[in-house]
Amino acid sequence: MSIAPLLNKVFMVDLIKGLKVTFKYQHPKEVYTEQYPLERPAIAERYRGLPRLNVNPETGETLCIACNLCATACPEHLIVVQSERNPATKRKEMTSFTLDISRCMFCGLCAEACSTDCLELSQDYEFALYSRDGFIIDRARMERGSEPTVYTR
Amino acid sequence: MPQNYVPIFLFVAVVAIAIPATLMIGKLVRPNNPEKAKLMPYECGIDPVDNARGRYTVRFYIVAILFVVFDVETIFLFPWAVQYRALGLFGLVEMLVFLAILIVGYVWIWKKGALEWV
Amino acid sequence: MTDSTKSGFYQETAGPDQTFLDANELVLNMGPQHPSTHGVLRVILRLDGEKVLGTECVIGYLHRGVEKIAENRTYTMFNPYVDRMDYVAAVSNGLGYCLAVEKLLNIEAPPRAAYIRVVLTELNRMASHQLWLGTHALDIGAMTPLFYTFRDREEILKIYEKYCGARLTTHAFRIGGTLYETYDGFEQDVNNFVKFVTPKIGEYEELLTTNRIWVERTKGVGVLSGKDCIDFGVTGPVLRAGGVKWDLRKAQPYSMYDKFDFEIPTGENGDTFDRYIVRIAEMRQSLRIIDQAVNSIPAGPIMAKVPKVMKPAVGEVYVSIEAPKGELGYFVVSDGSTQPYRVRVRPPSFVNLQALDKMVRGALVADVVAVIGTLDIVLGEVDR
Amino acid sequence: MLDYVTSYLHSSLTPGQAGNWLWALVYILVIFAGVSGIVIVMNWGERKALAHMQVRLGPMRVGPHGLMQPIADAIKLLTKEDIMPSEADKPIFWLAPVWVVMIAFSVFIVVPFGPTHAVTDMNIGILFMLGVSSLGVLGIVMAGWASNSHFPLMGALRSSAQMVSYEIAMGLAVVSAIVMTGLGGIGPYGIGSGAGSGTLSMIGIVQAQAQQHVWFIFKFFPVGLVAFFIFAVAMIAETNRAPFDLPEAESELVAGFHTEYSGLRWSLFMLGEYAGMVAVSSIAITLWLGGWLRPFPSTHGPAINIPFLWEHPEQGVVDFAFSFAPALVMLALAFFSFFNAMRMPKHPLLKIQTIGLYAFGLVLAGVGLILLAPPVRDRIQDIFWFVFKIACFMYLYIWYRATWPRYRFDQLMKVGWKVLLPLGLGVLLVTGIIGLGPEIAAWLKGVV
Repeated sequence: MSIAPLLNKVFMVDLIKGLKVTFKYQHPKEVYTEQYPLERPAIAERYRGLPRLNVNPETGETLCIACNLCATACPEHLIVVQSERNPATKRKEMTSFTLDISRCMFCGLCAEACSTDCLELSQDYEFALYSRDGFIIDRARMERGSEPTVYTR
Repeated sequence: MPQNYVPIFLFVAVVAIAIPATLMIGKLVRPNNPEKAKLMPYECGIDPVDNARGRYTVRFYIVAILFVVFDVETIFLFPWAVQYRALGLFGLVEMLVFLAILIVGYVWIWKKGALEWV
Repeated sequence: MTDSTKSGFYQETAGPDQTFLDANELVLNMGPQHPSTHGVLRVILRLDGEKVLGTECVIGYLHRGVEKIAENRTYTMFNPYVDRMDYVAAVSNGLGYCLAVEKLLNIEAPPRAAYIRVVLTELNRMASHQLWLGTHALDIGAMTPLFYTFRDREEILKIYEKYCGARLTTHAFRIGGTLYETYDGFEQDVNNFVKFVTPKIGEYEELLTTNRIWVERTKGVGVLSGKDCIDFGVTGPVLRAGGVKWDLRKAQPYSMYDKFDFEIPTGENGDTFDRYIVRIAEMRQSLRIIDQAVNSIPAGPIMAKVPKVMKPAVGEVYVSIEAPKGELGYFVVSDGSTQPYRVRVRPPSFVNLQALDKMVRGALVADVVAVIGTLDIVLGEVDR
Repeated sequence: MLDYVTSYLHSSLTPGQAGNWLWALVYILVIFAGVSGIVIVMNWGERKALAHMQVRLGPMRVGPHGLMQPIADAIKLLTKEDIMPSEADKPIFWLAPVWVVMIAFSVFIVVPFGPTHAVTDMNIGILFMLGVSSLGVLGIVMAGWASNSHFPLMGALRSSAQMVSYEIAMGLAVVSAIVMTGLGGIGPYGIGSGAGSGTLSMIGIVQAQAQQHVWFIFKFFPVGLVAFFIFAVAMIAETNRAPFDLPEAESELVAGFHTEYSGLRWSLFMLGEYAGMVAVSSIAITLWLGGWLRPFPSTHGPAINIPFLWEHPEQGVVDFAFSFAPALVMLALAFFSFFNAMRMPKHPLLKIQTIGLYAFGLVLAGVGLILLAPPVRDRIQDIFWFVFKIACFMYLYIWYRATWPRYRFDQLMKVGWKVLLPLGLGVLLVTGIIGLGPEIAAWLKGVV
């Protein structure tokens, strides 16, 4: 063994090098974690969160034309769209829309299939619930859209 | 001085009261719902294969025997260390002879492979 | 599972010269609920004290029937499912599947899409290796590298979130290209990441590479020579650590990998330390590829002309890519309908796991966790 | 009765020596509470320091900066269901944690926090400490065996083999320090060759260092340092801490010998482990780092005499400066918590926590101010330095745990038997030969 590695071994340079790294990171400004409810993470624009049904902002009417493409596109068959033909306009109108988000994998295929930009994945990510019943969401809930949780004491 | 040793018994008495007392207090407040699966020994979620009280590899016993030899050696060194100045050169030589005998044994067990594990 | 323990299973694994239940033998269940089997792997160990006499892997605790699901989904609908096999390298899984179906449909992703795919897959390789390094170091007892690697991996996940809206199971690619155009500042983000992470890799090395405990724990442990690797069908960094210069990105370039300049790091002894060194070197090579790719993304469309309803001609294809863990292959059979007749996945973890018994026989219990860590298995992929 | 109580206050003996059982009991209770307090602080400190080394924050929710976390944990563990495996050996399963705690605390009977601040001072003090602390392994073996489960059994066997292996190296290092205690007198060959005899008493060892004007870590440099190094490695192994934490190696043995323990019993093991860490650290401090002595114990500086503030004619300006250390440390901690309280995010949810942190800072500042007062300042010196050194050791334990991987079992035994044992023998021989250097030289002269 040549002299330099031997000295390194005897004086434990390898171990001290590691100690240096951990010591350096003790500085509070290196802390990477967030205090979640106080600091909320920045959500990207394209985030695929809770699905939402868009409405026409002026009239408040739904954009859905009940074409059923989303229900067809869903790999898990979670979407059920019910529609009725309106005798006056001769158009199909959506009567109910349910989605089981407990099994949803947020792949976004439904939103891609939607031809009117009605169904969209919103940036809402806080929808934990205490029971499974609440996971089957209906049209009203989906049109209301994102409901950020507010923490109070 | 014998009175120096009395606090040991005082201490043991204090601990012998305090710790079981804590355990008793715990018994009053904690729930107790035993269940078969809970009382099973932990085996990574699998039913235990056999009893854990079988015979075990002999290497650990070798370590135990070696420990006895060398720890007794250390114990013999203590009186010499205390009277080291008084015994002087004679004591040092005597101790070197004693250690030499042990070192021969140490080298022998090393060569014999008693310190190897695999 | 408990039945197998009573059906004479152990007698079968005992060698001819060892009688089972000889006084010194201890049968120990490692897993499925064990901190270092990287999921729900169950390894049954036969021990003599601390020495491993033999192992048996029991898998299937995470079986979800992904291959069967594929037979009831259209080609597009199956795409998100492949992300859930090797969930730490979801993008690579998606790339493999998309390439397979594209070959079946006889289309090719446009160059811009291919470049974006390369950037994201190499980022994914970084992320996968970082996660491997953290958990492997944790298995060997160093807890801190885990937090450093996760912190740095987070930057990759942020890029994913901005690009396609999900962090882990990304569903980033579509058959025929990519769905998403790069967002504003994508190049900047990736370049910043490369700059940010390069010194961090040096830091991981400072903590581990020369550390005498780490070296002692990994050198000469779990040796798997190049020949053994080939015999077992083991691929990826494990194979390269055995000294075999085999990387599908070079051997059969896909998705424009032949346009980039990078090296295949190899080891010599095929032990745990070499695998560590190879993966660290691969991280650096990945950064090189990312650097080249992200600064030369060509303009153009990101999606090839794909029929709305995919009905590939009757036939079968096998397409394999170099996933972070090894060769990830998709064998897709079409019967001419909208749904695949059969999809078979060749997962690298599953194949690599076979070598476990050979690597740990005669080693100590602590080596078993080191070897499981170094194989870099993901149980989602082993069990599918 | 009152005489009995007050007579001790003026004595310069430990309660055990004075034969004063009342005060012995008081000291025992204080040590019991004090060590538990150190364990609680250590519990919090370890989580925070470890977290910061790992770029995390650690406990932040229970109390300001998680200050109440140990209390919350204690309540949680107290109210947690206690599970005893059905096939466990019940009496032994019950006894094991009690035994571990009892042994870990018993060691503190002879730990000298100051010249008189020990429960008792035995003439075999260090032998008592080594002997009693090595009984701890019995509790671990009991726990592993009684659980009737594979992982605890393996953990217990590993633990016993590991602890007995490092016991030897530890003993050899201690002997070399004991040899040094006898080198103080002035004899025919100059300083260090007198006929004084060594001592095994803990207080005697520190007094020997004071008399020789050197901490034994610097004696015969680097011999003392090497002996201390051997002890330091062995002591980490003895207490099952990283990188020698094999008995409870969580990645291999899940939790080692206490896999089957839960709730309060488990917490007793933790209490025992941390108390054991404090115990072996205090052995190291007593033997090599000058016990209650402050740094540079023999440097006094020019004598000064300030009325009402400093009236020790025999002590100098350096003593005066060092006497402020306890108060300064407390005030620094107080400043630190004020600083952190100011940096707390302004948020209604954090109002109580911010106020709590200010209050905590105030308490610390109050203690610091009390420590400034001359009579308190003089009396607290020795205890402060001892505890300060313990704190440094605790930090090192945490730091090692955060940084290094874990040894494998055979490598651990290799380090113990093939590195530390020969090294310990070598250090002992070198100490012996250097210690008798003048005599050997004289003898050689006679021969030649």
